[in-house]
Amino acid sequence: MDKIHEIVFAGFGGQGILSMGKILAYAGLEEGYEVCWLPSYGPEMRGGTANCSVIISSRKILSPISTKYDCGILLNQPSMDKFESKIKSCGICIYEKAEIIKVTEREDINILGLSAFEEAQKMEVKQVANMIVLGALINNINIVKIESVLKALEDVLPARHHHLIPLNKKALLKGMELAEKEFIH
Amino acid sequence: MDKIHEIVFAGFGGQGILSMGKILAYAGLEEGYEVCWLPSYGPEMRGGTANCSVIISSRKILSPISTKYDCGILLNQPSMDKFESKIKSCGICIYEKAEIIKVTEREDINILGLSAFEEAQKMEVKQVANMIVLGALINNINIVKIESVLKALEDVLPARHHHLIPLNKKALLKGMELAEKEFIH
Amino acid sequence: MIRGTIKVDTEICKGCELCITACPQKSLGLSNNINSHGFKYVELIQDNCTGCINCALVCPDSAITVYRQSKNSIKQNKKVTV
Amino acid sequence: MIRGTIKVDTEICKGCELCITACPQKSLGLSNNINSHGFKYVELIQDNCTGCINCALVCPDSAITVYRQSKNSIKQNKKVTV
Amino acid sequence: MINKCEIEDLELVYEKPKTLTDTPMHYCPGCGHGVINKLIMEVIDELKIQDKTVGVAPVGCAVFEYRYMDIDMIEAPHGRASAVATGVKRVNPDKYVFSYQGDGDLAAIGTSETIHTVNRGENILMLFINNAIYGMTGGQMAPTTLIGQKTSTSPFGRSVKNNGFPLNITELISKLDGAFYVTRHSVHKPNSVRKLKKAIQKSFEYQKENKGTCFIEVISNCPAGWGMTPLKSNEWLEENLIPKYPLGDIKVPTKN
Amino acid sequence: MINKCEIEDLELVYEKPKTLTDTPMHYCPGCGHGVINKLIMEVIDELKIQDKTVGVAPVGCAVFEYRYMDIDMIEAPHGRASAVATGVKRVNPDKYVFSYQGDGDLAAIGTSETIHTVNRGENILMLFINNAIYGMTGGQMAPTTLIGQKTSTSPFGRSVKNNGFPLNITELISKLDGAFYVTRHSVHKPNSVRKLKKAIQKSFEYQKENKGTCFIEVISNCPAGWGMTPLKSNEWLEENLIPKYPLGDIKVPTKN
Amino acid sequence: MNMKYDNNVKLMKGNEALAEAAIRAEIDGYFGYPITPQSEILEYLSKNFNEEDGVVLQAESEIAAINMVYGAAGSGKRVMTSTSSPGMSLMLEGISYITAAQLPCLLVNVSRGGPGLGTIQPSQADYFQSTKGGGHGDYRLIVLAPNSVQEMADFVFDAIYLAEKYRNPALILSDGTLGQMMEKVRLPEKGSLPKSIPEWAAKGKIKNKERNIIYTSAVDPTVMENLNKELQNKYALLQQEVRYELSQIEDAEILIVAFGLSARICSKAQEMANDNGLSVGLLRPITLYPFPSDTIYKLAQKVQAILVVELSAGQMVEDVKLVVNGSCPVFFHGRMGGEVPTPDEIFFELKKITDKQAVKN
Amino acid sequence: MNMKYDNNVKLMKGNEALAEAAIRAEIDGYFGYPITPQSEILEYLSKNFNEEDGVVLQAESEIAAINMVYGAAGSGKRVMTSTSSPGMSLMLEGISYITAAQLPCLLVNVSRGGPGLGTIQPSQADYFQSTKGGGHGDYRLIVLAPNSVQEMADFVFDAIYLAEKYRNPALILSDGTLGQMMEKVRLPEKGSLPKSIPEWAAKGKIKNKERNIIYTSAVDPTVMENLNKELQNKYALLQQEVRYELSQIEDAEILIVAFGLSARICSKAQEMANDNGLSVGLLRPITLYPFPSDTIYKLAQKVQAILVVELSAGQMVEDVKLVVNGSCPVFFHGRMGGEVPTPDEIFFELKKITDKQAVKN
Ligand SMILES: Cc1ncc(C[n+]2csc(CCOP(=O)(O)OP(=O)(O)O)c2C)c(N)n1
Ligand SMILES: Cc1ncc(C[n+]2csc(CCOP(=O)(O)OP(=O)(O)O)c2C)c(N)n1
Ligand code: SF4
Ligand code: SF4
Ligand code: SF4
Ligand code: SF4
Ligand code: SF4
Ligand code: SF4
Ligand SMILES: [Mg+2]
Ligand SMILES: [Mg+2]
Repeated sequence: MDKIHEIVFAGFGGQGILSMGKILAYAGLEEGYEVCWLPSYGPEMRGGTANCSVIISSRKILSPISTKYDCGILLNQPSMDKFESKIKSCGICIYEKAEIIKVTEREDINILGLSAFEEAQKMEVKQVANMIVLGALINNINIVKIESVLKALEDVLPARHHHLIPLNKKALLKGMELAEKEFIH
Repeated sequence: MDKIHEIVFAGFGGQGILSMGKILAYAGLEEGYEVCWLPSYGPEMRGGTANCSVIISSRKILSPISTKYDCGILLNQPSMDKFESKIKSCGICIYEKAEIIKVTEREDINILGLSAFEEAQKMEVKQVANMIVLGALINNINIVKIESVLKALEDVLPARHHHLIPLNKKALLKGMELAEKEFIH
Repeated sequence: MIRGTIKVDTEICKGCELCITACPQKSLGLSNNINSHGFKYVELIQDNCTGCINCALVCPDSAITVYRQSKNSIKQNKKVTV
Repeated sequence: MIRGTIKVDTEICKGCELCITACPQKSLGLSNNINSHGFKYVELIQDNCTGCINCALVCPDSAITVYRQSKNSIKQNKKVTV
Repeated sequence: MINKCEIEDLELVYEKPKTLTDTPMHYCPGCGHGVINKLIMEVIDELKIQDKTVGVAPVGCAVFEYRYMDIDMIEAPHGRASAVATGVKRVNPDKYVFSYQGDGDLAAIGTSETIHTVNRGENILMLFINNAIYGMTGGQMAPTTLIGQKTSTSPFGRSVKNNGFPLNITELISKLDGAFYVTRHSVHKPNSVRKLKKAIQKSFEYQKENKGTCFIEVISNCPAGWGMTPLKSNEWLEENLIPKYPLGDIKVPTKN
Repeated sequence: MINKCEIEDLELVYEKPKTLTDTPMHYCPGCGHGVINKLIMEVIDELKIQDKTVGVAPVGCAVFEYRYMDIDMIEAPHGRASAVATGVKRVNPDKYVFSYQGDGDLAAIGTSETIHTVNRGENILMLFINNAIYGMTGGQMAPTTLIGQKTSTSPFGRSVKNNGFPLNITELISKLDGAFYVTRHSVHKPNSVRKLKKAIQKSFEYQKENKGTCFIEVISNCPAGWGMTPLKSNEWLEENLIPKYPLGDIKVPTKN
Repeated sequence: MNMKYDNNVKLMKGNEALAEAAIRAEIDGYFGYPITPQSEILEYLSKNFNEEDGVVLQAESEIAAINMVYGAAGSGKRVMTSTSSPGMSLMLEGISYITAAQLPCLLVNVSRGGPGLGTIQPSQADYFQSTKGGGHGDYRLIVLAPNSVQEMADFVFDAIYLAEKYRNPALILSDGTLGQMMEKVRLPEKGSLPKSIPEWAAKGKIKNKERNIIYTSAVDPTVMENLNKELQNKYALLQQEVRYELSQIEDAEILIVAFGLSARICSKAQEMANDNGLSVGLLRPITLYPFPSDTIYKLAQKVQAILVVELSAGQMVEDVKLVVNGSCPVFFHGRMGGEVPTPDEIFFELKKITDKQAVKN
Repeated sequence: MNMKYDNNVKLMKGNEALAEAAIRAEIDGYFGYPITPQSEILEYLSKNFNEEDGVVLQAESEIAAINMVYGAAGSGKRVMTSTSSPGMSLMLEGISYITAAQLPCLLVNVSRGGPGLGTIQPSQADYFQSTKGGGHGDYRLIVLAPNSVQEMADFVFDAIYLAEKYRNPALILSDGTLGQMMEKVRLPEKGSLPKSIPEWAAKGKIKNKERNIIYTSAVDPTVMENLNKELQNKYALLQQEVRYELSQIEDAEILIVAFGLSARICSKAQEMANDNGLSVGLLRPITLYPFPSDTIYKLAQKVQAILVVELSAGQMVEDVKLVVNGSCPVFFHGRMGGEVPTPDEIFFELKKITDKQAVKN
């Protein structure tokens, strides 16, 4: 059967939103899918929020613009407010507990709260929080393998940062682990 | 009956071509006709030749652009070459003898050669040569009265030159006189 | 010494730290909390503000309001509690 | 004195008289004739041209060509008829 | 946290000017635009000319400054603020008019308008915010970008060979007869902020007296475009930009 | 009439350059454009660079100079000759490139291109023909028109109040680092013609050596636009224009 | 508008009549840059506009001029500019802004042969640019096409009136011949077009009122879409202002559609044709935008064929075909680059069409 | 053209893919000025174009950029520029000159919501400007509308090929979304598009040959008319290069016509519709000029109705109506100012049309 996954990543500018999406898209490419990554761009990014959407599909991608998502990765309150209603029924909402006070009240979707920042701080590298989130995501939707994500990291990270890949791997695995443990309400 | 006269004035830049046409147009206005004065304009005037056309009509003027003329006032050779063929059959061609070597060979039009410059020099004011030509013209076509032309001069000449009107009148009359005398072949 | 104090609009502050550097008294520091835009904001960390307004002058977001012990109270040598 | 002469392309000359003013010898003047463009053109009016090229330099229409007695003939003191 | 204070006998000595709206600014943290926006409004507040002032907003990071300035404003096309301001002033000679432009706006695409506005001595205040980069569009090279400075369109550093030397447009326009008062400031220190405010005050007073063009360059930072923290950006500004664009008056009215 | 001479032993000492075509020029009698057109061609002739030169013609009275110059040429939109020349030179660094512009072209609509071409130090020769008027369009005011000078758009004389002071753009661009050689000439006297020719020669030589922008202003007349005879126009030029725009070098290469 | 006319009949160039009309329409400012064949407008105003009445400024370029207009119009004043084709191209960014900001002002294009530097002779090849928005984005200008010196003067008033009524720039699309030729003209009098500073103008914030901001941008595309909807609604309303002139359309078998100068030439051809037993009507769109679609559509149901004549490769003909929508054949005759057709030439086209239609019938 | 492709599949932004393709198409120069959403093109080239291969120059403005292109193209080199809507408006005078001078070059408009400063979101409201000549005079651009990152790359080659074949500038009309999004792309290889310095180029006069002059003006309008005729003949020839994409048009009852990004969105709506028992075909014009008139005309004879979808107030729809010429009803759905329709929205429009047609039949 055709596989199509539409995912939105949204949060503050500093949370690595755009690269999270890019890594997922590269991972999709790695596995031979059609992929499309679409960022929000321009001055709206100045003040604060950023978002991007990724489509991964086993056949030609028609519209590159998604209106409903299989999965929303929502890392701050404005993003939660903006995107919660755009998650498809039976879809997944992954959010950062440290940022979001008012969680979506929808009952037709799966909701996973993470403390990725806290976990990242425990790992002493704040920057890997987004990898933890990504780990949780790939654990929850059956699109790409962690190997492909690791391969994707090589593509996305500049060579001078390649030594960080093991660390990122650790974070990814942590995320997968959290996703297993955490309650999806 | 409707009266429509289409006249072209053409010659060197310095010969007062455009103002000759303007004066005639004003004279037409004076007598209540519809009039239209259309100059050639722009860089083509730089090097040398200038021309303008005047339409005087007892009813609304349709096209302001004439393609055939009742009368051509042609004051140099290039103008003769350019416009001789555009004079209507039975029309009039008035030219300056001092300038034109090769006169039109058409036999279906009335041709009047003038020595306006010579006459003007006799009057010791070179600038009135065009008034002599104009005099010859109004003598030959029955459109406007000399009084209207004199009135027109007031409109066209800046106030500071109004003292020249008597002189211009003299030139006009001289032109009319010449036109009487000169042979129209 | 003249005593002063400041108020920071914590929702407006973007945590740029320019005021911190501008303060001659080193009275300011970044909070550990973040506001709803995701920014850590500034707060008084010492009780030695003179109300010199330097911090407010350089604040790009006009997040700081500055107060100073009134001339009256200086004259009267009134105690001011902050 | 070096002898020279000029040729004017009378069809090209516009009778601006700049060359006349530029000529230190006052060798040039305006003809009474006009060319086919309606311009009076320039001509030599005196037999004292030195071939200094001043007139040609200032001519906007490059209407003037200048010749000068060859060094040879000066040396040999040959007579030159103009 | 010593942030709350409810003590008597405290006088308010500084607050944001009333002519500045409560809309949060969209500028990046630590960006100089915010300070400059505020200073203009402080002066307008103090001179009580809110009802007589028309501001012309740029295209650049300050494109939305009309949200913050509680005065009538016109948003100009990129580079044309001084022409727009000329239009306003010529048919409203009794109004105070200022334009506000970045270095891309005023010194690249708008060079012609800049030179001719000053040359005609239009009786307006031109504010020129030089942050040596195109902030708005994401950090491209500006005419004022320094040699060697890396930007997104000079990734290996600006080179003289390809892009020429940084353009000191303020020096240039100061040579024009229409320029009445030309001065260069910054906002990276409390004292520089104070000085800039004075310059703005003076400029509006000169405008009242129909003196001609007042031109204030402000050397400003762009933490986002330069890829630095706000603090680091101010250091870089002091060490690199100010030596190339020295602060101070460039042309002052001769007394008579 | 002493015009014909068929004597032996006469050497040809001056004739129109071979790179000038036989097409009669459309300029008004006595107009300086003709002399300048000719001089450029003389230099190109003498330097034997006809096959390596691309000229950029203006919009202005010299718009048809491509008819007279027997070299490859490009007619530029009004004001953009230096940008067009930049385009040619950048992709053909081995070619000689010059632009030719009037005061309306270079100092009004093309101000921005002028400043930035020079600022980048484009390795071209820019010729600037300043006749203090728009000749082509029938005698309107130019940025260089003198105070009090009457033109069709300043019928009561140019006023400072409305139009500002005459713009000395050559001084302005001479301040730019990219300007290598900046000089001002005229063609109203034989000797001034000689000097201009030397300046053009030098400029092409500098261009060969990749020195940067050479900029030559030529103070020229416009008998038609000024409403004067050619002779009178040259007098007026000497008495009025040259004092305001003094002849001579403005920036010369420092020897090293 | 309550037009009063001078009793004097004058002989004036189209450009001068337009300039004098602008003075009488009490403009506050003119900003422009010289270009043939319209420089007389700036020249006339430089000479005849009193300093007390307003400002005449020769800008350093067309771009500066249109942006001065933008600023001055934004402050609520009645202002204008004029140019010719290449200059118009340079103004298009500014015009797109002015339209987006919904500012009234008067634009004049005395157009000439293109493309490129072209010629200075008359042309109508800027029709697309004028009517469909040469600049970026979905905007429209109100476009009036005069065909006489009288209309060069009159339409200044009409254009300003419509511009102010709809808060949209209005363009007088003329050409080199109409600008340069002299005809009789009776000029409207001052006071025919009352003016006041509009509420929305940026001219100093009024106490206790919202400030006025003239702007054209939005971060959120929804806001921009709403502005666009407002514009589109306005353009729909504008359709009621459509104007055209009909001549001899009763029983016409062929309908000529032509505007401006070409309509003048066509009227001569029409006369020739009717004298020769053809029956030819003429519709002259006076407003090119809004376009007289309904009338053309109705006439298309009655006539055998339509001939569109333009000084271009064929631009308005597309709008005619669009409304005719196949109801009758639409033919085209055009001249380009500054050339102008003769009445004979058009008469010949008419005859060709009659012959063709005869064969068909 | 003999396209060879890289074996590598990459993930790239549309803007970057276009820039990389330009390098591989062996351009000699790029001249441009930053503007969102296309600044990545200049940025990518600044980083990745070797100095030996050509020049990348950030101009001081769009006007300078287009005139640098004019000069460089006039000297026979392969050059390009890119911009977005407001910048495009500023380039129009230059473009009119380039077209009149018959110079090949590549133009790119990654367009955004207008009018005015507008938004930076995708738009197709520059269709008129692109296809009917936004600048003055009768000229046309060759216009290609990509709808994927792959086509952003491919069309660089196609556009340059056509531009050089016809000596006419070619425009890639893209939009903010296509420029910003990343998709898989296989890049053409260097050498796919051979180049040589053309005969007519102004690059130094060759001995014993006529000099080459690049110019666009004439004193005599006859000369200008002849140039125009040459241009019109060329445009007639150009019709053979028309390109479009058809999907599911057999038995289609409704035909959607849409280009670029909106065609992508429509294809989703088409899928939804066909899944729901409607029978909807899609025609995507790839060349907007020349326009696929014949094919649309033929299809119009077969389908019940046509729906045109654009990111504008309705521009291409005029060209569709022009060719349909009344054969079937033409409906329109558009979004403006940077807004984009959803597939649901279009599906809804399709249903409305089916219902209407059902009532009629
Ligand atoms: C005609 C046009 N060209 C380009 C742009 C894109 N643009 C917007 S702002 C800007 C430059 C911003 O730099 P600057 O003026 O220095 O202001 P800053 O953001 O640095 O304050 C550019 C190129 C535009 N909006 N319009
Ligand atoms: C965009 C544009 N604007 C205006 C013009 C009209 N125009 C042609 S030449 C010119 C100015 C001529 O003056 P200048 O550059 O001083 O040259 P001159 O004729 O005096 O030698 C103008 C305004 C034009 N062709 N194009
Ligand atoms: S007012 Fe002065 S002392 Fe007090 S916090 Fe601000 S800078 Fe420091
Ligand atoms: S300067 Fe202002 S915004 Fe920056 S940290 Fe201080 S209070 Fe916050
Ligand atoms: S060459 Fe010298 S001397 Fe002879 S005519 Fe010319 S200027 Fe006079
Ligand atoms: S300078 Fe040349 S054009 Fe002028 S009068 Fe002398 S020869 Fe004739
Ligand atoms: S991009 Fe630069 S100039 Fe713009 S708001 Fe951010 S820091 Fe300020
Ligand atoms: S108008 Fe002036 S500049 Fe032009 S050719 Fe005539 S004299 Fe020379
Ligand atoms: Mg900047
Ligand atoms: Mg000039």
